[in-house]
Amino acid sequence: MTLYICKHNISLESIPEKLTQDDAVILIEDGVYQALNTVNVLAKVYVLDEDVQARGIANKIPSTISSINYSGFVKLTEVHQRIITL
Amino acid sequence: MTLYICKHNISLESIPEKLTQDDAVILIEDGVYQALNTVNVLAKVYVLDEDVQARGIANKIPSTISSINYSGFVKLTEVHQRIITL
Amino acid sequence: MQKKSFLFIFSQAPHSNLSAKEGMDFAFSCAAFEQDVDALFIDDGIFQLLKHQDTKALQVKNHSAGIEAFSLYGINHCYYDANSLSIKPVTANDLISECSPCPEDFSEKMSGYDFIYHY
Amino acid sequence: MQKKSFLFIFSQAPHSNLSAKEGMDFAFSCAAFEQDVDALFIDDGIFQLLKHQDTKALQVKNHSAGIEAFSLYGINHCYYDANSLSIKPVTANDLISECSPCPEDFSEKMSGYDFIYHY
Amino acid sequence: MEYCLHITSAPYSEQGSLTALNLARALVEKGHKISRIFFSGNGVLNANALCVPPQDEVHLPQSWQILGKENNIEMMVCVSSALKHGIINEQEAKRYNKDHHSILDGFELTGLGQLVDACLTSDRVIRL
Amino acid sequence: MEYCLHITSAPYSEQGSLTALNLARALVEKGHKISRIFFSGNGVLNANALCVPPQDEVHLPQSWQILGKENNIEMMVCVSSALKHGIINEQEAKRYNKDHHSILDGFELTGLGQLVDACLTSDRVIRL
Repeated sequence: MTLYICKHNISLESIPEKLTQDDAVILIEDGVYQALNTVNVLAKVYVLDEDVQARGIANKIPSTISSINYSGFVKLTEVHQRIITL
Repeated sequence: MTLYICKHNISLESIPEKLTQDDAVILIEDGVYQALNTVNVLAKVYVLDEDVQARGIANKIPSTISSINYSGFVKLTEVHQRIITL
Repeated sequence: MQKKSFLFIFSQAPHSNLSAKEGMDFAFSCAAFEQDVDALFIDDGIFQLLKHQDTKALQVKNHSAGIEAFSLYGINHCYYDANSLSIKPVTANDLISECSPCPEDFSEKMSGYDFIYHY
Repeated sequence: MQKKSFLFIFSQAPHSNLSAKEGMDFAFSCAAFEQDVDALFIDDGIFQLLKHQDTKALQVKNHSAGIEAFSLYGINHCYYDANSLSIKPVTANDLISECSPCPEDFSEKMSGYDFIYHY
Repeated sequence: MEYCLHITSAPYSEQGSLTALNLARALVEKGHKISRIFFSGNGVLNANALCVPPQDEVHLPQSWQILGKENNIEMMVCVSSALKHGIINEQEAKRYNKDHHSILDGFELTGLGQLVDACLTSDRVIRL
Repeated sequence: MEYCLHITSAPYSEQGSLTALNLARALVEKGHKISRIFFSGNGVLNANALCVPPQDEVHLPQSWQILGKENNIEMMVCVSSALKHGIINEQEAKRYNKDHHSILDGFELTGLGQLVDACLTSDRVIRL
């Protein structure tokens, strides 16, 4: 039940933590570019829409990744007890 | 006749510039860790001793790489007309 | 005034830091002083060139938009590195029309610039 | 006071920036408040653990030296990632004796920490 | 729920501080309580009263100040980072013989213990 | 030879500013003339008069100030970066209704044109 905040363009497979299906990842800032690669993790993956718009990649986000705004970001922080910033 | 100042731990083979035998590279700051890898460039490669000492790798610098101090750094800037910081 | 040649190399993605903006401001100043100025985008700098960047919701200025005005500002060439592009999940069609791949022998030509700045 | 568990993960080389120093200061504070604190060094963070670092000529404080005093400060374990080490041009013999490779199932154990901070 | 935000990003040079501000506003809007915002490392520069950003850009230190005042948030700045980065209050200015000070009204210099405390007492701690 | 140094690294947070200071001292020792040091980007923070680093660490802004005075170096700070980062002089403080200012004596706010000029007139330009 962990929310990972990924703010850099780094592969989620390279982090030491093991993502499970109970976890979620929100890609923000330069992390949103990771949505353009095949993201092979068990966790549910979200992108922050404001950052996606700013970077001009809205039309490239795959349908498996949900685009959310700050209000959605807040919701994720409500339901995940542990929050880790990468 | 270019002096390259490399201050990050990045491979010299990954830069867009083409190093020739007339060029020199000085590895400083985190760039000194590159001296521990096989550096395959035509240019002459130096390391800044103060940064090598600070990082505890003095005994690992290969003999093909010359260790110099700030006075030697100045000399390199004298003989190379063009100086590029990486 | 003497005329020197400058190449600005951009290797970072837009909006998350000011590095590219600083490099562009410097490049614009060089061009304003009638110097020969070119730009080259490599690695994550490729993302600076994407179309459709809209920073309104983010409430920051869109510095990447300045690239489309490079020639207006007197910057001669806006190149990107085709190798960098090939390993990014975007294609040449996604890039603004103001840029072009750098000539094949460009890494050799780079020795001709008086100044090269990495941003 | 309640007791929580903290893991601090260090992934950057020493001396070129303050990131690791900031993480260590935070870790020391947690330990001073009698929390359960462990540290893990990965990627270029491995270089923090090298012996013989001498910053006198550089005129900066040697923050890496603080790692040798981790247990004095009340930090329980000082782990490094063996995979990271294996692709660096240094060996376990080059590292200070105060650290040890993390347990094999550590990536699963990490879910047990209340807080994980990346520095 | 009760939140603590931990800001380690410099304003303008990095995006993290703006992200955190937007998130903080969304948290307040959703009725959450932000009890404390702790600035450390380069994040202490968010408390700089002397920043003059271009008029068409977000004024980050001022925005933090307003957010803090309107929502009764403890705005805490790590004192050791702050001194190093030149973010000082009147008292520190006197102690170190400086004619000027730079910390924005409403921000308090304090130790890292307050961040540890927030980790123990908040429902959520978010670092940006 | 005549040198210009171009400093884009923040003091303390990054090592580049200390490297540049050591190099500058070695240049002077070898009899070279440093005509101008130009601070831009995060480098403008080197001109912050309010920094109070720990006593056993190099005081970077003060060291730059002394080096500049002793060797008659033009110490120039990019004004647009400086305003954004809160490095302002008395005049700018007045203009923007700030009670305090932060720029160290001996440093001058100026435009990027002075950096271009240095590129055209110096024998060597080194960026750190």
